[in-house]
Amino acid sequence: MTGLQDLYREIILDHYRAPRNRGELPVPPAHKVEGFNPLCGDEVVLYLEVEGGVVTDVRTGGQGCSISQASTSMMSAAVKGKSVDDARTLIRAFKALMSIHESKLEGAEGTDTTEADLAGVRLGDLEALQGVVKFPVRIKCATLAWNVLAQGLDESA
Amino acid sequence: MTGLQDLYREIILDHYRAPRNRGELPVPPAHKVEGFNPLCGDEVVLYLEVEGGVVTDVRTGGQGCSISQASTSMMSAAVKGKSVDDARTLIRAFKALMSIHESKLEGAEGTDTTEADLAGVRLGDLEALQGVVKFPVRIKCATLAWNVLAQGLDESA
Amino acid sequence: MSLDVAAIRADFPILERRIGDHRLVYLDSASSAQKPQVVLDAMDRLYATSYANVHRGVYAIAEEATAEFEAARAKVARFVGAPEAREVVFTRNATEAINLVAHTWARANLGAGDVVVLSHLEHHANVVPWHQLAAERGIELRWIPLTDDHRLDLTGLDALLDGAALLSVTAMSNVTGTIVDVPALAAAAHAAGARVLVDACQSVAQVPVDVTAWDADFVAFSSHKIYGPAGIGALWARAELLEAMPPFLGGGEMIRDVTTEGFTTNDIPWKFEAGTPAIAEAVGMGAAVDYLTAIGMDAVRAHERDLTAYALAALRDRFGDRLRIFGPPDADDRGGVVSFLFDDIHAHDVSQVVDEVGVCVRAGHHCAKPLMRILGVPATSRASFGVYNDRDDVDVLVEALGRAEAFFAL
Amino acid sequence: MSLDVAAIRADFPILERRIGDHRLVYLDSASSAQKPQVVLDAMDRLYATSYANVHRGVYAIAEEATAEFEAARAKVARFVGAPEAREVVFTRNATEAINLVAHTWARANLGAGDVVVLSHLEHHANVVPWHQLAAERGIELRWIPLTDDHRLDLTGLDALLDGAALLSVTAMSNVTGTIVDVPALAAAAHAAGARVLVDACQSVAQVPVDVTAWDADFVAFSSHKIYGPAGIGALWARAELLEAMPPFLGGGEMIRDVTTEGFTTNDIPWKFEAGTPAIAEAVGMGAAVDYLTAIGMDAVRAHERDLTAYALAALRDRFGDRLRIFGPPDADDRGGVVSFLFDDIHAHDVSQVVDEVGVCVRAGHHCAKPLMRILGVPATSRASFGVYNDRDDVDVLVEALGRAEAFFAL
Ligand SMILES: Cc1ncc(COP(=O)(O)O)c(C=O)c1O
Ligand SMILES: Cc1ncc(COP(=O)(O)O)c(C=O)c1O
Repeated sequence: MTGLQDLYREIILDHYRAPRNRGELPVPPAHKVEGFNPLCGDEVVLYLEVEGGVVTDVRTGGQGCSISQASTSMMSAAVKGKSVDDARTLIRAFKALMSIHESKLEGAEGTDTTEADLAGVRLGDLEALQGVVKFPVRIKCATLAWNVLAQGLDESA
Repeated sequence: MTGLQDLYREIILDHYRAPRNRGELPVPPAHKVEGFNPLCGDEVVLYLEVEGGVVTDVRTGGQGCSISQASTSMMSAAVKGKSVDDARTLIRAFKALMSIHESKLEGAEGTDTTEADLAGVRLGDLEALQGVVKFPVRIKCATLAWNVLAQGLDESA
Repeated sequence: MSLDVAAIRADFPILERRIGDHRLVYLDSASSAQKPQVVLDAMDRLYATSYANVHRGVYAIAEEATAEFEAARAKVARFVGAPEAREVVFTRNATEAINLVAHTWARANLGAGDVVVLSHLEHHANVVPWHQLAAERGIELRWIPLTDDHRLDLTGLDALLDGAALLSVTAMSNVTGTIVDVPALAAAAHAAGARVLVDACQSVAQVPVDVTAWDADFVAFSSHKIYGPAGIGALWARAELLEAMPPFLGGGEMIRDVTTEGFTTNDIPWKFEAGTPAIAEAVGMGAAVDYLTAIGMDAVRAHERDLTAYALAALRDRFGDRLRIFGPPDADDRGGVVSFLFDDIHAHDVSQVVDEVGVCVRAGHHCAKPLMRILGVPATSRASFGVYNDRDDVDVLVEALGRAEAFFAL
Repeated sequence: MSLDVAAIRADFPILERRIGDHRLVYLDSASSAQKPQVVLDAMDRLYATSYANVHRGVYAIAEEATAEFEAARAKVARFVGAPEAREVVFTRNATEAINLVAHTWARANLGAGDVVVLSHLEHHANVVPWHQLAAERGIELRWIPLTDDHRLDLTGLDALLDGAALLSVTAMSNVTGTIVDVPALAAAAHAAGARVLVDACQSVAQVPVDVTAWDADFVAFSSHKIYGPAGIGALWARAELLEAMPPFLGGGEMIRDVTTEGFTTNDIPWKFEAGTPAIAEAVGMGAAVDYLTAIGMDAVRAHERDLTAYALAALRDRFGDRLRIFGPPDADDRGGVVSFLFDDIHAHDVSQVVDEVGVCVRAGHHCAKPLMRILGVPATSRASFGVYNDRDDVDVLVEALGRAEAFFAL
């Protein structure tokens, strides 16, 4: 099961089993955003507290497969306390990690994010998710939380 | 051109070149009916005068291929002066001549006209049109005038 | 009556496909069935000998193409017990067939406050068109609820049907497998003055369907679930309804006359078939119908019932309470579809793991999100059976699920 | 630049067909083109190795089918110069593509008194949907008239476009072959504040099409005219328009979420693709696009132009005034379509007679009855050319027409 071990790294299963930052935040001041994967019904709910250009708190809800939920958990840990700008850079870096394959699946013509742009960004644990790119259908599971985050940051701006 | 000679019998070409009963009748007392072959745009116009259960006069108009126009002409000659009942029997007999093939083309399940019913009906010249059944697409050309007649008789009733 | 599965498997070229070292165990026929060689051959033969646009040309190959296209319509009509071939309208799929009714019959007949009755089992194809009509016209939707074992709960049926204009229900759920008693529902609906639309998408593949015995008004289904090509489906409806309905899409073929001022419509069924149709696909659907008819739909039903009973028992034996199985417990009440869910492994992850050993099962909401909410789950795994599956395939599935369970165990 | 027609002919299995003692001379590509073996092979290969429903399964063959389906979309997008693949919506055919715009964009934006401008060249597919909208909503239709040689008469264009919401025109007539100057029309329409829909059904098969250079808003076409299978076609539209448009058919695939209360829609293009699509046909359309791209659309255009010029000259030489030929006299202004009519032989009869020697020409109104009325004829005969035709075919046609003339001579 080499392929599977690539997809389901230990750290992913750990986030899946023990998701970080589960819960809700009072709205307002927090902002609530939801996203669905129309394919499989995966659902991500995000509560975002943004103050002075900083993501001061994050809570997550929703349900879905190990990949979508682990990605949500890892994302929440990664952006909590970060500036909105850094969070946006992280979104772009994560999607770059996934994007060649996502766009291939959708028949899109590539992405405008240049590698150079993101060279300095450290993804840390998130890199564990790169095994997903070998399973194109699952890329949408991994990116769902990040799309919801992007929407949340736009709406809290 | 054996096939073609079967389709284009001399008598058909004669009716095509010199159509009988071309013209119009004052409406009312006459009744005007029109029909189209949606396939090819063949058009038949019929003026029917029905009095006391008898088709006292018929005039035809329209445009189309040799088969549709010859059939119109032959039909007009055949029903003029006939009782409405006889005209209806003629319609059924003519459609029986064509119908196995028409229904085959349309995927229908056959016809409810029984052979026995129509055994005594004499089609005369009209039988020249039976070569049409070898050319399924043209059957609709041949039957158009008869469908218009049927509609006209219904509406004048 | 039992199927010669080995012989049938040989008819399906894709079953020679290997996934890694494993043979393909295709258990997703409820989503789309595989195609036997005879269906592919029928389409290739048309393309290689008689392809032309239909209903348009006078020349020989156009006549042949038209005759084959219309012969396919007649076959499809016979397959579902339609009294006349002209009552069968070719559509892209069942979804378009249902939308056609919503856009023509329903928009001509329903207005604010009119009631359409659906059930909680419905596929999105039989939900969203009615939501659209509700948003546009203010019609009211009512829902037949489910019993605890996921059959329709008919105790409140009369109240639901009271004043209803249409009852639109599936004949077989694509999630729980539930077989719905269509004749009883149709009788009740007609007694209440409602028309009856049946989503027969799953049934046509698994049980003998007779629209006359059902006493339905509209019946929708797809070719790709009955081993024919995708891209074509059918709406059957009573001739007098079709005659009275306004047309749907406008264009070639559906017209009698067109001027700069307006247009008149062609006879049924062509009135509803605008533009160049899926010609080879209709012929392929006809060939699929021939294929199923040769096997015999009674035999197909017996086969599906047998596999379902076997699968239900095998899953219960192996996984007990750790695996939730949806739908009626008795295989007599269900088609060849088994949805299930481990307590703590997501359906998606299960599918992924069993795919490693060549097992194709569907994971997700199966286009039935209202039902998912009622089942209280975001998604299920679903195994579904076709004529090419046998008990061995079920055994492979059970074994693969065992691996998945082990993989995700702490 | 000239095509190796002998090599191309070998790609098309149907061209081995014989009609009696005669080879098939297929001159009806404007109605539907024949299919090269590579297109049939692409579909068969999918069915034999990777067929599954798309966008639904996690397992390997479902992933492969989805990837092939979406790759086909990308190919089609590139073929017509679309900036993004997601701007291409798969439909059944061009007819459905135009109806989709009428049902979504137009019904969301047009009301009583709003103006849609058409031309007298239009195919029923680009007439009837607007008649339907006129009857339902009271929109006003205006018509761009024709010059004596059947080109668009643009002298009154500004007045016609004044206050118009949409200009919807063909890029190439399927009757007269007239090539329409789309960029000029689009510029005028946009200047007047109107959107532009182009019926590119004929053009995509014969000239390089670039929706961006055209500066159109919506472009409709069919696979079966570009040597792909019937049953699939496409609507290209600007992403921002597609995003803003309400959905069309409701069902699986086009949704994001569905409850018993309502639904939300998926992203474009899937938002407009309800139900199981024509999967193999999309792949076949992609293969057809590859086939044409390999030949080169500039070469195809040169070939069509050459055959048209040759045919126009040959018909004039042989029949002089006895044969009326429709459309612009210069082949530069027209695609590979020649409509003609003997003074006193009906088009239907001509078709029938030439069929005896294997020549397939279309007879009828070509789904353009408003145009027929303007031409003052009930029907025409029409010969149209594909990549597999050559001057020999034109010679055979001329000879066969001579026989028809003789046969019907008094
Ligand atoms: C100019 C034009 N528009 C529209 C159509 C309709 O195409 P389809 O029948 O593939 O929808 C055709 C083909 O018949 C055509 O030639
Ligand atoms: C019960 C049911 N209804 C409708 C559909 C829709 O069928 P299609 O996608 O072929 O339109 C399906 C198949 O997914 C189904 O299972």
